[in-house]
Amino acid sequence: MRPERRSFYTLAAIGLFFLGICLLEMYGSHYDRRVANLMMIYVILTVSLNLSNGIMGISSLGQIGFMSIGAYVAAVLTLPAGLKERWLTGLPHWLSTIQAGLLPAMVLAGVLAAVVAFLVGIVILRLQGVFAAVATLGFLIIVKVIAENWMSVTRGGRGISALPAYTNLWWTGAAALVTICVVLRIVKSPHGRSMLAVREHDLAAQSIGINAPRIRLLAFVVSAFFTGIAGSLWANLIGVVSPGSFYLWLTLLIIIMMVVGGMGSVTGSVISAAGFTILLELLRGFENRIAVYGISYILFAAVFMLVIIFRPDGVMGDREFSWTLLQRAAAFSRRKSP
Amino acid sequence: MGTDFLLKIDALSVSFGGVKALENYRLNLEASRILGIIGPNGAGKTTLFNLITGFIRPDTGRVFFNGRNITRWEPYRIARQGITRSFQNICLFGRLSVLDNVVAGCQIRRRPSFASTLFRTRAFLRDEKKLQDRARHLLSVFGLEQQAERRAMNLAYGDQRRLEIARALAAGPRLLMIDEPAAGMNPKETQDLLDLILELKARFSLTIILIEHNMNLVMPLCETVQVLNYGRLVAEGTPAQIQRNPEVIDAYLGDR
Amino acid sequence: MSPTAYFFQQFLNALSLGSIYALVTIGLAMVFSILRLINFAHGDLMMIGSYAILMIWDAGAPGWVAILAGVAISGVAGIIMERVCYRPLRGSAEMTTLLTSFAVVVLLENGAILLFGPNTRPFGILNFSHPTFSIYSTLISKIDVVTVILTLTILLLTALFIKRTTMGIAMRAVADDLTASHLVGIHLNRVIVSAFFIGSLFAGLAGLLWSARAGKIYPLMGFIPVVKAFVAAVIGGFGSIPGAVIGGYVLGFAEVFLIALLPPDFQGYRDAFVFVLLIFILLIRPQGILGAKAMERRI
Amino acid sequence: MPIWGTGKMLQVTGLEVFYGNIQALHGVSFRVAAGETVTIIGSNGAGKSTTLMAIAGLLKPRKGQIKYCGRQVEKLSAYQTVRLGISLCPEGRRIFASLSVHENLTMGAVQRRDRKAVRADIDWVLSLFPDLKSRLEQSGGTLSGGQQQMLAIGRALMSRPKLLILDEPSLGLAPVLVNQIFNVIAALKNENTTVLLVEQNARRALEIADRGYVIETGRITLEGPSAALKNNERVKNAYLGG
Repeated sequence: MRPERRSFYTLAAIGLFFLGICLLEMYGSHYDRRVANLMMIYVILTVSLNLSNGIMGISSLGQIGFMSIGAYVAAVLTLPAGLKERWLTGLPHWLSTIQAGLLPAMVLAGVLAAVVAFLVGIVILRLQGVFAAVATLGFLIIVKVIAENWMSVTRGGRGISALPAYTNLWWTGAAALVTICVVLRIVKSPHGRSMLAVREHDLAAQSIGINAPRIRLLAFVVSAFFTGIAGSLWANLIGVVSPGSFYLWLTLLIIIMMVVGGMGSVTGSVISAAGFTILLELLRGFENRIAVYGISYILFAAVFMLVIIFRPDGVMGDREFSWTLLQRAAAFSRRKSP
Repeated sequence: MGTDFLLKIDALSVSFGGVKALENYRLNLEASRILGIIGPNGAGKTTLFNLITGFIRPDTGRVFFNGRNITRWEPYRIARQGITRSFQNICLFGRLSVLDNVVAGCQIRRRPSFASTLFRTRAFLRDEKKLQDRARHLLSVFGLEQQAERRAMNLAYGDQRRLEIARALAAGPRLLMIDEPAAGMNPKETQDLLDLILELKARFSLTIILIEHNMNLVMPLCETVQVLNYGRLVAEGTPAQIQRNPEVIDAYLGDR
Repeated sequence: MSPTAYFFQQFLNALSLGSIYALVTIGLAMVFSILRLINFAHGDLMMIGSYAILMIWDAGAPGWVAILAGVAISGVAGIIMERVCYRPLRGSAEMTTLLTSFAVVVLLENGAILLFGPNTRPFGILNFSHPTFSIYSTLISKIDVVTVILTLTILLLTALFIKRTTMGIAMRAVADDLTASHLVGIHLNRVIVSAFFIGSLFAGLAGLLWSARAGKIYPLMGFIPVVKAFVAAVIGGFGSIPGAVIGGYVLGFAEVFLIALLPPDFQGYRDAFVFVLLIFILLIRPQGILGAKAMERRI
Repeated sequence: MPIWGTGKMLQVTGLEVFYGNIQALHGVSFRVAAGETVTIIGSNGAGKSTTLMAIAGLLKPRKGQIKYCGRQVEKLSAYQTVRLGISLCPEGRRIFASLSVHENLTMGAVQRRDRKAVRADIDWVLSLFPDLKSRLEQSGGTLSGGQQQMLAIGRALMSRPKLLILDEPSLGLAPVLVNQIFNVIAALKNENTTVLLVEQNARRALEIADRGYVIETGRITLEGPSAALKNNERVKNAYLGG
């Protein structure tokens, strides 16, 4: 397929995507829009987790900690000033008298998450494999403990509620698109190549001049940036942030989405996150009907274990979706069924 | 002090858990030479490679490359100075394509800024094209151009060995260190490898250090041969001298 | 209360908490040293044991029967866990099995929520926690004494098992060198099942003591103890069983005295300090405690 | 004198072993008769250790047969081949570093239930390697290289193997110790133990063995009585070049 053709298809797909957003925003029910927003947020989370864990091969269990940071930053920034003065007594005066919009909240959420990732990464990324996994899990627990106890800024276990519902599909859709685009561009660049090389064999990578610790830190920080943004979008979608929201279940959910989509495949993550969001909603509806809750968790964990045993590379492995691939698949199926 | 040596090593020693893996090793290597290092298994040859390339830190001793003291540098910095290597147990980037293995080596010189990666500037695209072209050219030198799109782990054994050398060479070294390239190769493949190394040396004006057991490779290639045994340098000389040296024969075939 | 009495009380408290950590950590370390598997679901065996004890007791069985049966159920649950969840993954990457164990946690904890409901239940068996007695004006709770004596007895037995029995030596051999263990004819599956069984029994027992101490149980009770047991294991040198015991006690003391020393406003942050400690220790030995060895083998 | 009726204790036919996509053995065939000492020599990466690991049950061959005492063993696991009487003393010793010398030897007899006989065999091994006697409680990792090698051989003997396989027993040892190791092999040979020996030290190996095979790039390229191989120019070339 010619390159011009490919970019035409890509542009057309993006156009369709925004058309869909437009239609949903105009005609979709509240519930439809909420599910679509969650889907976009899960896509951001999964794709950025894939950058650090799949593409870079960092064994992080703590990414949701960055989401938590992003969500709290957004909550503190966007909470109406009156409520801030009542609830969040520990804030400096200038902060408690303003109410920020979504864009500055998003940017600051991402930046702060990235800064924390930078500091944490300098320390934790020196660890390998399971040790890194448990250290990052420790980070997640630390974030939760702080959120639970720093009453004057996070309001502790009660959480911060009454956040303005700024988030809409234009924001989440655009953020998801930017995340996908940035991660894909990183993958197909010398930076991404270095990441993959370090993942495959870090000593061999160093032997050809790749600064392994630095490239790992870069992947970790970029991943945290987008995860933080997802947190801010989440806060202003749900309207409440509380410490328990960003913990083990969400961590596992995103890991499941990434592994099933294929570690290392950005498009796999997108497809998987979208599919699982819908599955999650269907199951939730089912649970509501029979009034037995928790089945979806159990089912997801079981699915994950089956995938890891029988198809450990996930659906896409580490390949990427491309129009050429689609064309070939179409040709193949046409040949099969004349 | 004659400082014309490309690589100069003084009194290098390291021990692991009380066992002296390398003891008081010294070397003066001029540019454009091929040095062979032989010795039985466990003699300390690979340890020496790991010391020079920074993967192991020495207990004592100093390594000078191109007049600069590179002792205790990080491996990636030593590589950027111009020393690259292959590994005894093949260490390719298994799931990457053959081409990407080599491109990863090529990109040592020009590393784009993160911003240009994100915004795909014209310079970025031009450099990326250059990298790919250079890598494909190298693959053709190694006869691997047909395999460019395959995953490295799916290559045949001999091709994997050559790809490792290609990757090391892609990083544009002045000193190339090859660890047992002929292990597990048959005589025909070994002969081809010999021709390849000679061609590389001439084409890229390399200095080469070679660890090898197969004398059919060492003898015709190397101008100087060092023999290690129990972590110590036991002999040094031309291949002909080494071949006649009774101590060397004993080290290899066992003492009488 | 006199400062000496207060100190003594805290000392016993720390000893008791450390004992529980040691019991949990041994199981974690045994399995890790053999399989390189960090089994997060190990903590859920505590939960399973505690619920089993409570159910059997509620059904009218005498306390000691409930305890024995509950601990045994926890041991069997460990064997089932190995067979169903981990054996199919034998030989996969460390990260794969770790993620799987994470999924097992979610599976078991939500299964428990489904079965027993999400709420806390009182755990009043034997009424361990309340009765206290006083020596030289020091208040001593019975559960602490029972915990310490029971644990020390078990540790002694474990030491004998590890040191003297063929199975014990075989466990250490497998931890040392898997290939060589195959070559001398050690039946690996038997060793693994034994390690899981013993570790799970200990977890069940730790669950009993933990619940009796807290006076309540809930489905998610196992997670924080197991992550802390990991910290204890790291302190002691991962995979080493004496190290696990030492690490457990160090952590117990660190925690109790942290609470005693921290101003009241900061006591909620106790767990955060524990994990900062973990990261700090891992940092001093950058590749983890096992690092140096692994490095040599790789090139 | 052959103990087993056929005189063939081990018969390997057309063995092919792969590591992932890489083929390490291309149809290796050889045999060892009961009571014989046979050596396989060859350079690094030729496939010696791979062959031995396949026999011991550590690797599953993709093709080919391994017949031991009349039964097919290529699909068995290591603990099963040990039960049948095959004992491999691996390259690089691989003793249990944190276990004591005594415990290492105990592990060599892990499948045996005859405790008394095991105790007697520990004494027998210690009589073969007197150096270890005073170090019974010392942990394996603190031994010198030579002592570790002796312990590894001793541990392999503790299962009372019918077929003892030694992979590079002289690797990295000083000449004095190499002598000691080969003396023990000679002693075992006199006791009619069947030994399959893989060595880099070709001269010594051919001195002690009855027959030998030369392996190159995963194929047996030469075979014959040791005396004949010893004077063969090709063997010399394989090591020192023309």
